[in-house]
Amino acid sequence: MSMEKILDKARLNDWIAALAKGGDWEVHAPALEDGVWTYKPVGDAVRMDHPNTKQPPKGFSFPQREVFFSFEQIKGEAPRLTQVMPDAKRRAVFGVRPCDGRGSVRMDRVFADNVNDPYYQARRKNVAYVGLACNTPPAATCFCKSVGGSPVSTDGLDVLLTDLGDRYHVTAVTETGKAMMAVAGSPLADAAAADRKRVKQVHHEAEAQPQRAVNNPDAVPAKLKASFNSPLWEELARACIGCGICTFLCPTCHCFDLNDEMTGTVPIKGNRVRTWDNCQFPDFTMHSSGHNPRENTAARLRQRVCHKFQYFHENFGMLQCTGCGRCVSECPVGIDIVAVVNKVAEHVA
Amino acid sequence: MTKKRTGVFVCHCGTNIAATVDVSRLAKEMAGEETVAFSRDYVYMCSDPGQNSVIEAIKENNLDSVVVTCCSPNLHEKTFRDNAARAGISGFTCEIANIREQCSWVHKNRDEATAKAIKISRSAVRRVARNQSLEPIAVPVTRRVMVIGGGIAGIQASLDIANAGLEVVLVEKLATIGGHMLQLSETFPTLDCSQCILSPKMVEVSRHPKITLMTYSEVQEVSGAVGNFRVKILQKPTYVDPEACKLCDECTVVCPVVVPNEHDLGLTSRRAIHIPFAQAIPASYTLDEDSCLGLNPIRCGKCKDVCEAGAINYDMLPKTVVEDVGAIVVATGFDLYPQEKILEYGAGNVEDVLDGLQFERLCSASGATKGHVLRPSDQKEPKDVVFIQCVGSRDPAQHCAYCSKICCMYTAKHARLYKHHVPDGRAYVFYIDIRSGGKGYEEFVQRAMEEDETVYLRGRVSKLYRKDGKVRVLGTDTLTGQNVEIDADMVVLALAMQPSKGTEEAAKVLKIGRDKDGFLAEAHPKLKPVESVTGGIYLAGCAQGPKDIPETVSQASAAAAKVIGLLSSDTLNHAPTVARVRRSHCTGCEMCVTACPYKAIRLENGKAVVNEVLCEGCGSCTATCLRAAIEVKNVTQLQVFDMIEACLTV
Amino acid sequence: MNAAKPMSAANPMSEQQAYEPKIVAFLCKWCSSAGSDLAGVSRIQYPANATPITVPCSGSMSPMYILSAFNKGADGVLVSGCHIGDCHYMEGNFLARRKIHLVKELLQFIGVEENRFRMSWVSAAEGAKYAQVVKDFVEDLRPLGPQEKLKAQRT
Amino acid sequence: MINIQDIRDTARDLLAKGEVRAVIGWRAGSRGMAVEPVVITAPEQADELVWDPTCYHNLALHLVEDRKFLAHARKTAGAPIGIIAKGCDARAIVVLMQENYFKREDVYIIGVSCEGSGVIAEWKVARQLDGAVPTAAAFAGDEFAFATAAGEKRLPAREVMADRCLECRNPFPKEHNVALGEDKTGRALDAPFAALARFETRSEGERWEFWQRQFERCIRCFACRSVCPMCYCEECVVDSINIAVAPETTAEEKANRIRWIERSAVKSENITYHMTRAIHLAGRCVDCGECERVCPVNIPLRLLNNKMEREARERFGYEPGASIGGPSLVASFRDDDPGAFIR
Repeated sequence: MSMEKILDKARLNDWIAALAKGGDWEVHAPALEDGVWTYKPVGDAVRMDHPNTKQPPKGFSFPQREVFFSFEQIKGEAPRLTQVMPDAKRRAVFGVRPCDGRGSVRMDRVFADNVNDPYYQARRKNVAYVGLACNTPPAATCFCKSVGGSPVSTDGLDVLLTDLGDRYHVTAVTETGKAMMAVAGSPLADAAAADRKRVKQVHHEAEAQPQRAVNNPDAVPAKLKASFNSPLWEELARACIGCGICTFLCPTCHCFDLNDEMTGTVPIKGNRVRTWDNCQFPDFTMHSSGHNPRENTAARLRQRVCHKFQYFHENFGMLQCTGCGRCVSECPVGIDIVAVVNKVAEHVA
Repeated sequence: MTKKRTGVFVCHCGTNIAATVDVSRLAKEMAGEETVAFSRDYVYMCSDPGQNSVIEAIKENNLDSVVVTCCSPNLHEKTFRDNAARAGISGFTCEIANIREQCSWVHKNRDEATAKAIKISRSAVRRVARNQSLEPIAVPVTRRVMVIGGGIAGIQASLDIANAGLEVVLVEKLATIGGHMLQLSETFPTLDCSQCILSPKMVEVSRHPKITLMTYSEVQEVSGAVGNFRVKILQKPTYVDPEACKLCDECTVVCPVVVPNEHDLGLTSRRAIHIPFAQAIPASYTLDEDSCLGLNPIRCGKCKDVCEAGAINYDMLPKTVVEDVGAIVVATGFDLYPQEKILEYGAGNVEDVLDGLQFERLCSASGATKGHVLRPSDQKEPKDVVFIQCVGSRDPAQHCAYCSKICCMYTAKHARLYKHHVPDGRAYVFYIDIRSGGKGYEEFVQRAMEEDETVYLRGRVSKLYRKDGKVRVLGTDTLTGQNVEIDADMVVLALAMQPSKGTEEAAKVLKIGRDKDGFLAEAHPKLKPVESVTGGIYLAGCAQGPKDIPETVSQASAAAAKVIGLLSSDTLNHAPTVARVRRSHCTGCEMCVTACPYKAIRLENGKAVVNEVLCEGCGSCTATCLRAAIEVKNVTQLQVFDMIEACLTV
Repeated sequence: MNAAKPMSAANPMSEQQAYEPKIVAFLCKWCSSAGSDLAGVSRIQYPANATPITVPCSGSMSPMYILSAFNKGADGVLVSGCHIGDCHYMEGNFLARRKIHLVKELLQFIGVEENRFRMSWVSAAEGAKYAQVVKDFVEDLRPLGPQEKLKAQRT
Repeated sequence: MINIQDIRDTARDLLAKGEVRAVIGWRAGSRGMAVEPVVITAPEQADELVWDPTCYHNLALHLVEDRKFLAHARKTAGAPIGIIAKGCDARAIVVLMQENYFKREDVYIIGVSCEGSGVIAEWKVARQLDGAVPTAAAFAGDEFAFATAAGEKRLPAREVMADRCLECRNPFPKEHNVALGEDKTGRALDAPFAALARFETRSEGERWEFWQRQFERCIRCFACRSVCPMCYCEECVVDSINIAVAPETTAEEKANRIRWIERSAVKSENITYHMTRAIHLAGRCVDCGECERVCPVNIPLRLLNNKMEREARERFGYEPGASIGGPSLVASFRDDDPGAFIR
């Protein structure tokens, strides 16, 4: 069976139905609700005309809230713990943009490379990403190319779709992807030579679209390292209001907090819960003494930028940022990570 | 923070609680709480052995806090807090869970009541787990007292307090003290002359070295709290210097303005410059600026011209006086229910229909008719007089629901006085019931019927109107079932008593509660009958409810005793459950300062600071603060949060 | 759409009968708590659904208490204080009236049933009224079924 | 029409004379047409300042940030700080002063009138421009002018103006030291509270269905409170740990922060958070609409705040941001406040 197929747009729903039925996949795709593009379980018709979803698909493997275990404490006895594992449902996520596919690669590094996070892994192994290449002009905030990505990258995806007008070109990237395509049956037709040629051209054109850029990205980690004490951070963060948009919408931010949520019962019962945390919140690094090592927005902005462009690189040999541009477009005060990185790098040089 | 070691003591209250609540289960459930180190139930926790067992348990189990699940904290909170203190722990780490009034007495289903009792008790356990050990705050007190109202209640209270050695400021709204009692002719059940027994007391007030008398004055503003009130008083100008006035009465002779005399309830008239009555205290004239032609020599000035002593001063100004006192007695008295509201009896428009006080003035030797009972319309001696009881009283549909308590007696008195003045006259009394509880009262009424041959008719008067120079009274005698029709020369209505206007004003200024009828509310109907709900403010006389003179005097003395007790030491214990500022969170927005009813919070260096003496712990600040920067000790938001959880625990 | 109806329709009869509304009743210490004491002294029977929490004054009611009670699963929340003019602390209930009006409006605005929240003035002399307030509240809450809108999901 | 040079001259002058130590304003941003807030401290920086229909930000927030910055650095302010303020910004400044957050003399308000116009809603512009990417926006009377790759495009102000500006009652900064532009108070393109009134025609069930969808979406990034000048608390009551610590803060206090809500971004906690915020803003929110603008998941937060504002106005005769000396809404009362809802 060929790795490349053609899918009539009108038959996309048939494939999805086949996945649900034949492959026991719960299929999610972008839906526009109250003006927000969100991944939703597929209802009637799937539309994939989204620029990108407001939130990356990160939550499929790393939900904002995850119960680790429940506990019960009877007075005078040892607490009883019961681990709570994620359900084993397989989820296929359609319409993932290449930047977010690359985000997933980075999340895997954190939670599945050296560290074995059973919750992340249990979810991750059951998620498949059906990507959608970006072959329309990029948004003003996109900069995937300069951070090593591409509007047609297959990193982290299981399948890549490319919009060819009335059809999708469908490529399997992984074995899972192949299996997903295999259950499709008739909706997926073999790609003809012309289609292959066309898709190459489309990809080539997409990659040629101009984007904003992080200048000389290879040099950035070292420059940031040298910038740690730069007064520039204060200036750059002057407008920062300390909200959590940039990191909560980031496809690669992975910091979390652990809390016990009580259920208000007798005997005492509750759940140990992991929730996303946010390095831009003042309480993120708060010590119980009242001392806060990252006591201002400058320190916190620096942390975010350096984590993306320096620390992650030092730890995993790649930039963490995938250039999706969410933190730029959604920042209430226009703090622009591209401008910040470039300015700092320029300053150090 | 170390975990509390709480003892829970579940009271059976005999069967009052135990019959409905499974007390042993309750004790067992409480033992399961994290902070509970000891839990037991007992038949009567408040008994001596019960209390001792609590002390023992505290000592043996090293407890630092106590929850007693029993009756209302209004009853035994003090008992158990004192008891905790006896065991060596702070009384403020003892809380009451009310599982009797709020549970066992109002529910029958044992399972439901037990479940609710568990929630109430758990709530108290969780609260006490975060209670602080507090000690009462000692507050220095001002050992002076203000009495508001110069009627018999105020006079009696002032004398009793002053005789105990405390300074008293007696504030009276009118130009003289004496109140309504001074308007009365004779008093039941002894028929002794009212003025004769009252005026010596008035004189005593005026001469007492410990009493400062402020007449023609009104309380305008009260701040502070028990032990330390600050009262602003407005002294209205009388335009006459009492020191200079020789009481020669020349001024009234020349005064061209004639107005009805309030003291005689309009039965006589007075001049704009006047002395209310001969025995007025202080003995001085008052120029009533409302009726005077203008306090202006150009417009009139006759009184000033004629006054040889030069006592009259048109330039006298109102004066605001500030007095610091430790306690206040409110004795602002009653008014009669307005006759205008009694539509069925002509709304005050039928001639020769009088109210009880007017009749007193008719009988009084100092009154309009010099003690002769003459009817106002033609100054003839009335031969048929109808007295109607319960006018405006006991009539929830149209007027007052309550019984005015004294009308049965004074109507009997009126009938007798009338008969003594006009032996050949006929007195009729319409009544619903005769309420003559009191020493010698029943005998007094019997004498009215038997010796003075008053005709008592059980029934209401449906209507009265003027007919052929008389007042036709239509009524029913319910005992015979017959309609009664009397052509009376005069009718006297025993109007209901209502709180005086001054009482209403005093309640507003002092910010003390009133009951549904507008009388001042006592702190407890049985156990704190002379205390208002505000500490340091006491009630005496008819401002609190209708009562007769002996009862008024008793209550005034009782209020005086309370005041004397309160001010018997130099300091007062103030509850330490006051607001506390979390300075790290305070931004100085001043909302708590605005919200505080006691002005107990101020800003200092941009942060709120609580005056613990003024703070009453109401928590208005807590609810207003947006950042939980101010909380009342031992009722913190965290404690309420825990209590909410306890109430909803499953 | 009326949220109350599907709820009662969805629940089988047996569950409906088993449902007992859980009420948190915030009572001011001086009037309403004393009023509830009087109900007890007078042995006036009323449903056991409302668990009282005595607070110093209705004026001390932080809106957070109300929201928190719903968050913790209360089916209904009652706030009761002294009648206007009778506040032991003089002005507390005036402050409460304004603040709680806003909370009540907001609850209704987001679609919480009006009958989930109630405020009353109950004086120390109104034992019978307190009992009636609780009785009425329980009756009004019954058809609404369990409060799920604001209740925390902790699983 | 305000000439940008007037704003720049005013700021330059104030800085040059040392009458202010800094001026808070807007400058061109690096991403698309939107400007960004800036704090300039030198006269020569005045030329960076801009004034256009993307000046959405309520700059009063940056006054708050400035005070916090100074407090943190234990510095005293010295000269006042200058701020360019629209009508809504000025109202916010008034509330902050009402709450003693600043003294009047510490702030130099350079009022700018919106002159019957207002700021744009980016999403409305995007819808109208149909794919064209605007790189700059300018006021043009009843229109806005957008620079795009395909040349200037004009759109009627009515079509792309932010809702908050359409409903604005006070587009002129009444509280100011100097004011630029014409006072066109009274002009409201939409009736005040128009959107609220429309929403309130929905049934209880519909309202709940709507709000639960909104609140379910909330990710608790707290941008709404971060962007709000009124949310100046050192620490929000819904944050369950003790951030603000003073020397006298005891271990017990640190341990005893209440967890009114959990950190989990789930419906119940999100609702409690947003209701808490709405209640805490009652009588304080000046309807600058920033919370709604910045919400990444489009929760219509103005509706909640408008509801409280209208209640305050209609029931209590209270208008936020009207006077520096007046009492706060919830710390005060009137004898005749409505009480019919109480049994």
